[in-house]
Amino acid sequence: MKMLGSRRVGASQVVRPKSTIFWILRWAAILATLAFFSFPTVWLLSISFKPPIEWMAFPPTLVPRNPTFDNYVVLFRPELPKGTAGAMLRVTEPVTKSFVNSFIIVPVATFISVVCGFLAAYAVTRFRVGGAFMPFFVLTTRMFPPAAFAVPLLLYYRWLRLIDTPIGLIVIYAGFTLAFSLWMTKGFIEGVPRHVEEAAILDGASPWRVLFTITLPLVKGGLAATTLFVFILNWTEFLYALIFTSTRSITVPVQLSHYVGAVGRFYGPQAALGVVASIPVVALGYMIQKYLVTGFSFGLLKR
Amino acid sequence: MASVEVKNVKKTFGKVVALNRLSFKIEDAELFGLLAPPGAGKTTVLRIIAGLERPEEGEVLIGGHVVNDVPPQLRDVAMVFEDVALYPHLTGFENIAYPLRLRKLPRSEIERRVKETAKLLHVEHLLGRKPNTFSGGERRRVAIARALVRRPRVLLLDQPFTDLDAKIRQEMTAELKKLQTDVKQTMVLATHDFEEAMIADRIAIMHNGEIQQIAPPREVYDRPATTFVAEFVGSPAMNLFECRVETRQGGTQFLHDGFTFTLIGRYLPGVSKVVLGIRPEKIVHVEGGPVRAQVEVIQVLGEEGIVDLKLPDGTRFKWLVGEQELHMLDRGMELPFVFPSTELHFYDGETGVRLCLFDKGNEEE
Amino acid sequence: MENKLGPERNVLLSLKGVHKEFNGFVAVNRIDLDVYEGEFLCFLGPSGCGKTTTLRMIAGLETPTDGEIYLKGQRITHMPPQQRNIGFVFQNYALFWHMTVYDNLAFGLRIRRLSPKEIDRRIREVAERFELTDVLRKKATYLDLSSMQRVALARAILIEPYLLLLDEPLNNIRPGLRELMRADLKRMQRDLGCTMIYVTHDQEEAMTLGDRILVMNEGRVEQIGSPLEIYQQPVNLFVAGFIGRPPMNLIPVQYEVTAEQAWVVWKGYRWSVNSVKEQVEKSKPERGLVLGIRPEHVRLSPEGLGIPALVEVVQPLGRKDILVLKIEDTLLQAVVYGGAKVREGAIIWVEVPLRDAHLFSADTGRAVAHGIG
Amino acid sequence: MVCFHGDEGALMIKEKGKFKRATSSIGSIANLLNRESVFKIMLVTPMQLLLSFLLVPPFAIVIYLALVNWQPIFGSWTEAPFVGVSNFVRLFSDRQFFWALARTVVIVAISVSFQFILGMALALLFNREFHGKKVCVSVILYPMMLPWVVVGFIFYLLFLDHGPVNYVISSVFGPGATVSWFSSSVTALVAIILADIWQWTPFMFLMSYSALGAVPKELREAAMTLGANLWQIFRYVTFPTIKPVVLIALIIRALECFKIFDLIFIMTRGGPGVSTESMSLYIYRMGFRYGQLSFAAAVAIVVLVAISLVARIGVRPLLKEEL
Amino acid sequence: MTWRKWVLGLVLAGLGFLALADPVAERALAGLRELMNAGVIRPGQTFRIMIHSGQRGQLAPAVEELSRLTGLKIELVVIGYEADIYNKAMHEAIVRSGDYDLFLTFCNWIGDMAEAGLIVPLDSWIKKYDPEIHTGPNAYVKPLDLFTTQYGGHYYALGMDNDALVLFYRKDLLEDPNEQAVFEARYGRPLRLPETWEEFDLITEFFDRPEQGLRGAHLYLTRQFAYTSWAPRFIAKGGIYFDPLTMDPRIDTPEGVEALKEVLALQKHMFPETYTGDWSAAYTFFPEGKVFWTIAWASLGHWASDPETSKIAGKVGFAQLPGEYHEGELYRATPHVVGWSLSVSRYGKAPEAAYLIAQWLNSPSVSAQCITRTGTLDPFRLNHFKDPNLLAAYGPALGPVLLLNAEQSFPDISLRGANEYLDVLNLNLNAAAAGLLTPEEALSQTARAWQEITDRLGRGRQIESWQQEILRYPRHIRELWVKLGKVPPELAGL
Repeated sequence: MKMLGSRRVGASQVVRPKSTIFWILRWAAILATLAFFSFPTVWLLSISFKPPIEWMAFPPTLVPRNPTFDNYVVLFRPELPKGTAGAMLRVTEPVTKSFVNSFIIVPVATFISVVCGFLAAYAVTRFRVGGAFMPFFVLTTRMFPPAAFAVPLLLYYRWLRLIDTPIGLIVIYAGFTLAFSLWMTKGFIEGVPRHVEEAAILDGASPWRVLFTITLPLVKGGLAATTLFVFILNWTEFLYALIFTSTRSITVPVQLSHYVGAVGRFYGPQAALGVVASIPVVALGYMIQKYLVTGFSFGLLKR
Repeated sequence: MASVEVKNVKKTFGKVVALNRLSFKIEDAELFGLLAPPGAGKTTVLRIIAGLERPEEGEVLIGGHVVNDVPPQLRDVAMVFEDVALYPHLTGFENIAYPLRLRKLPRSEIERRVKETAKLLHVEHLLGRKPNTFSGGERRRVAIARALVRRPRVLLLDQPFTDLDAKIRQEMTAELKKLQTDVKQTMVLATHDFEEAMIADRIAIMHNGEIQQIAPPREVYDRPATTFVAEFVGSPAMNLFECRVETRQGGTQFLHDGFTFTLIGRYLPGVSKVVLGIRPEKIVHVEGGPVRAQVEVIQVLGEEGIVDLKLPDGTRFKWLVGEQELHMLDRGMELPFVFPSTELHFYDGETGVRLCLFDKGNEEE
Repeated sequence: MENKLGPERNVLLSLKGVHKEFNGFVAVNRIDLDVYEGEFLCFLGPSGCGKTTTLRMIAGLETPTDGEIYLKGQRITHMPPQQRNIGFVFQNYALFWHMTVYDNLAFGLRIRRLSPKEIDRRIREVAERFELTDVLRKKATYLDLSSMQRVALARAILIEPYLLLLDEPLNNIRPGLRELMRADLKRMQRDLGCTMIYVTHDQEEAMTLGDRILVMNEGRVEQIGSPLEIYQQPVNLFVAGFIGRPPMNLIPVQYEVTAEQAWVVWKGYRWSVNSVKEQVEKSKPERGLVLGIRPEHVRLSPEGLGIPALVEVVQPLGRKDILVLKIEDTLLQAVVYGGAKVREGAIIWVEVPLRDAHLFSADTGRAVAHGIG
Repeated sequence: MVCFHGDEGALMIKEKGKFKRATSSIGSIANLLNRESVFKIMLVTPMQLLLSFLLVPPFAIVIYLALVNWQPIFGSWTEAPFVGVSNFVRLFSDRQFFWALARTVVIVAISVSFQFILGMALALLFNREFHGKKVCVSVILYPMMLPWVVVGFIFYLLFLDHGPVNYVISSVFGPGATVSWFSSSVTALVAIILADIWQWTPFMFLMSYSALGAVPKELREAAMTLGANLWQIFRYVTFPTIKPVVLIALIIRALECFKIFDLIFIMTRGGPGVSTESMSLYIYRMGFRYGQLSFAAAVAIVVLVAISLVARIGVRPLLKEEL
Repeated sequence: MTWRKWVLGLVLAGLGFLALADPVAERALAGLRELMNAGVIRPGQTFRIMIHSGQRGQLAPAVEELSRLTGLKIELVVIGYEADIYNKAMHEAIVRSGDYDLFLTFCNWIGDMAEAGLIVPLDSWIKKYDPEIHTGPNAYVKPLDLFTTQYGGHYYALGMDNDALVLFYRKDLLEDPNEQAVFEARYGRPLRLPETWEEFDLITEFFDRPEQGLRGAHLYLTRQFAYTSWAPRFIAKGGIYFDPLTMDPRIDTPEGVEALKEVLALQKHMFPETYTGDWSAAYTFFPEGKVFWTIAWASLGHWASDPETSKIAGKVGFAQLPGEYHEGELYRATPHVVGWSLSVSRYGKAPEAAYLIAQWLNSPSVSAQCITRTGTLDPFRLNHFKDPNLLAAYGPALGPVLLLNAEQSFPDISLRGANEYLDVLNLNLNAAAAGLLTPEEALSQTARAWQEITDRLGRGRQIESWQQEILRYPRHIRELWVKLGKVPPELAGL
């Protein structure tokens, strides 16, 4: 029998040193990647610890020469620091209110979004309610550019007197993150064997009971991932907050934009606020990291 | 405990007819086997009995009452699913206790019953653990315990031992049989493995949504009602040969491309084509036998061997031989065989239905 | 192409002290093995015994920690799989499910830059043999399991490998079909005359398919031999217990010597083992022996003769029944043929023909004697 | 032996007595709440309420607005004059609209394709085990979680004329080589796109990475034994296998990127001129800066319809295949 | 009984002192008290003022004091970007939430806000509470009252700011004899404060020394304020935004193009931040000594003179903007840009009370105190220029220059749609600065857009408004227009 591969077997032994070069290249690539993804944030952190004189210093330094916490202090007590920075920073306002707002609006909206999304996803997955149309339709809501949708919403909200109220933002946030809630939980619910639920039905459990004592505990992890992911989306949302808040319910990103646009170049406090505003989400992000993979694949990876 | 009756049940999925006017009755405390190849609708039957699917036509009766409109929660039917379906987030104990908790039994009572059932199925050591630490066999046991703990009127077992390895499967099957004798529970065992089904009191064999035969296991094996059953039950499967039949003076002649032989004094009236069946273990190698075949492949199974034989026309069939004869065989040998007339099965060439031989042919007059 | 078993044939592949560790766990423990050209060799063992790892090392998908692998006399231990020209059929077939059957089959040939015409010719030829002509245009995802298996096989064969490795390819297939496919495979191997190594944990499969069987356990080779050898002369308790369905009954027994007579004793029953006394003595029998008897060798005897046993379960299998017998507190399985009329709960009498029995050392597990008296 | 409510009466709902007591918790199932049809409806009701509350009236309003001519400075919007399709006519003759559209498409195209290539490359780089991989993946993933506003601000800082990027350039290529990033359309867009790439490559990475992880090892090994080299394996086996997931990721990213607002708003506000203005910023400027809400409504309708069409043509068949 | 009398006496004495010092503030407080007595407002009621973040430092103490004095709760709502104030205010016009009582906005937006029904005319209240607003020693600097308070013949706002631009320069460099000698040698003319833009450009070029870290100038070409560098040259050359009869844009005329080319020619002597950054760039570079001169709001003088915020404190000079010679006569045109003014929301809880709060903040004494603090509000009343604290903060030299500049300042476009007109102009000029458009294109595109806006808003009404607005331009500009035939004499109000 003629062997097609004979010329290949005759080939020389594998050259081992090649792998060392690969190893070096690979680690170079990995380190470059890490540098690329971490440098911008490191820079932000660096600025947030610099005194005003160093904000714009050229050549710039990565490590602050005279590190200071003033930038963080003024976020919450603008009247505190004295001197040059103090004088410039008097024009800012404490960020406490926006944090309080965000910590009310975002969790509530997230909760509503995930509950509605989860229940609907359950109906879609288990009973095919709405067929293929409904989940798709819900996904399209995610595609509306906020700027476009804000136009009519503004008039509608004015009629409902919902502008600049936490409830108004909660409804918007809950509504526009529904798509993710639905699609992510859908992926997780699909991972629950139908038979486990049917076993419970045959054991005599009512549909609600099945949902709450069997399905819910089983998708707990996924639900946590969804919740926290939606939390991130809501926490970082900017445009709706910019348009639909003014005095009472501004959120952290809007506050941030006030700082960014404020008089003078307050890079230090602006950076500090950026850092503070990112901490909750990044922390939560790490908590859900292992679920993100399954959550983002919308159940497509299970085949 | 209760009897179950399925009357004229029809179920279609899209255009596929899964169940075509199915009827059978399961007696109280019977172990009923439902044997069919995968995809033949066994699971659908169980799900219809459980109430998880609605039949399009026909009725399901449990304990003599029509339950078509009773939701599954109220039917008091338990089912062990093919994939076991234990509650992954609950411990062994909580899994078994779940149906009891739903019924709001007192704590002490629940504990007593769970322990009792666990003992019956030898799973006491699993009560404190989560299902993901169980082995395949252990999962089945716990699942059965969960189904049994509330003594349902009917216990449905959907291919309960499929993915277990052969050794454990055989063990579990034997145990299930013993359990059934002990607890006298109405059980339906659906499986595609005839060896598993053989422990049942009666077996129903399904094919294409229809029932082919309902009979005790031995009868199913000895007198398969159709060619399908004949081929499906037994390992290695029964050899089937399509033959033309000619009724001759004094007997019936069977004409196959690979052989021809005559049965003296037996008649098959009214058919011209039959399917002739013989189990591989019943074939006898005799010098001067009418069927000559060539040895193709020899597969040794310890004490016995399966020999693939080839007829002159290329038709292949199997022969099960003992150890002694096995040694004498070699590839390429041509051997004569006899199909003993008492071991032959006859089926209508068109419909595949079992035929009876008559000692006297009708044409004789 | 007719192949004969025998040592005169060429060694195609040999493993010399091949050893594999994963983070300190020894998966394969210094295996030596020669595989002959045209042979059908089965690796048999429980899951996790290292058989698949061995196979993967032969294919080049894993690198041995130690030892060398030679193919046609050439050292290939570190050669990448692409250059080995060894076919591999995976347990789940690993078909490229986004491709048609045709593209799957053509994959290896296209890599080898054969002309499309030549590729087409070869595929048609193989498709014919494997009865795949009708499904060539189908996407691999939509095939049934048996076709998938054939595609996987055909794909591996098309590159005309020196050696074909199969990793439990029949695992997912239902019982009835499995037997058919098994026979097909065997016939095909005979026809093509190619060398195959077949990994399985199903002893029946190994028995029916292999020219030789290599029984592995915990990374070690327990026994290599022809199916009958392995069935009739298991070298130790592991092999004895692993081969045969239902498994061999293994009964711990005492060894006694009285007045030149050697006995094994169990629950007041005693059997003479004079004929194998020499071997038995060598194995330090004072630590105990294990009597092995296959269920199919357990005989029913007329009432009053032999050992009385309670029938716990009768498990009919058609042409034979498996009986689970209880003798005092010991369970014993027996196979009876031809529909014996045994009822559950009855007392029957059985005898254990020593001619078919095996003796093992309880201490080392090694076989002491096969067939006594 | 365990036994309860095992009598024949247990099946009959109508029958009183024992059965009712034994299954009192289940007995209430007979009432509405637990009937399957009711259950189904109740599951979707919260979502439907929320969505119809949020979507239906605004849709009515946006259509009305687009058909009238109204700006806040004209007084009450309910009395605005009906102008038919003239808002749409004006839209289709507005070059800035088309520029904004084209610009957005360009941003999406460049940004998403870079994200795809980089994400895929990274996924391949990380598709094998090595020490410290978990930490590396964490580092790669975090930009995705930052608020857009923060990302915009960070990149604004980086690309300032006296910022670190220019510093690096000047120290490598000399002071003359520095670029005033926000001074021209192209360089400003580069900065914006870089920011977007920085923030969202992790997403593509995450999707590709998880998809790659789900490709059965055997597929690649099978290709190996058939003689395929690394590139051939990727090209013919790995990539086609993960294609559906990657496509979904691409579509999601494209649709999200099309909405790009925050980054530009923070970094350039659309400037210089309108040269970095995206669709969202254009709508924002027209609707909210200039108060031309009618015109903005017309733009909104066109954009919504266009996106739905794109989604319908591009996304739905894909989803359907996967569903 | 007796201590009550004592307390009453003290309060009255305090009020009397205030009244003596500032009748405007006193009347405002009295008015608020009256409203409270009448039950229109109650103690503890919240009043919100929308302000820009740059003003918080200036207004917060005053607001606190007023809260203390009245028992009302007065809050400042800070908006980050000044352009967003327009959006937010117009939102309120749509939304009518009643959340705001006062808006501190660009004065050229009051037209839009009034037309949108957002703010109420103040005429009657001014008559009632502050009849001498435009007279006496505390009056507004002329003609700021016209720019910052009125629209369509009604009072709609109270001015809070004087935003006539000022030329800030490095006195130490300009007056350095060495430099003067070198300059004279090179250009054949003396180095002195420029009279014309041509001179300005030469000096800019002269002092542009990038290698020493000093750039020639910092002129705004930003997205928001690009027109502030172009308009003074354009107007001084005799340009006019619109034709007074047809409302056709007249910016793409030779004057306009020429003015823009001049500005753009200076770009090579400036940091790119002039058009990539925002207005605060000047507030960074100039006090750091990185640019030779800049044209900005008076508050920059304040920043640059404060040793705490500036490296060049004491070295800052203040000057008028240059002009152009027409037939031997120098015409200077100083843009009045922004001009924060307080207007009263129609939807607030108590507009009259809100007006009174505004009046209190706007009153001579309180506003002087506010402006003394660092921020973006600048002296706009005559008394401010006599306030010792304020003068100390700004430096003695700034006051007279500011007054001088204000006199010849011209307003931003303040028509209905002013925001849109100006934004379009800005973004095109900004684009031209970035080199995306040629000067001609930038101006002609603006002109086209302006035509469209005018048509949309109603040409007839716009013409009427524009003719009104022409009258607000300083007399010498109007004379120039008439002289050049841009405006018919009968419309020039001469």
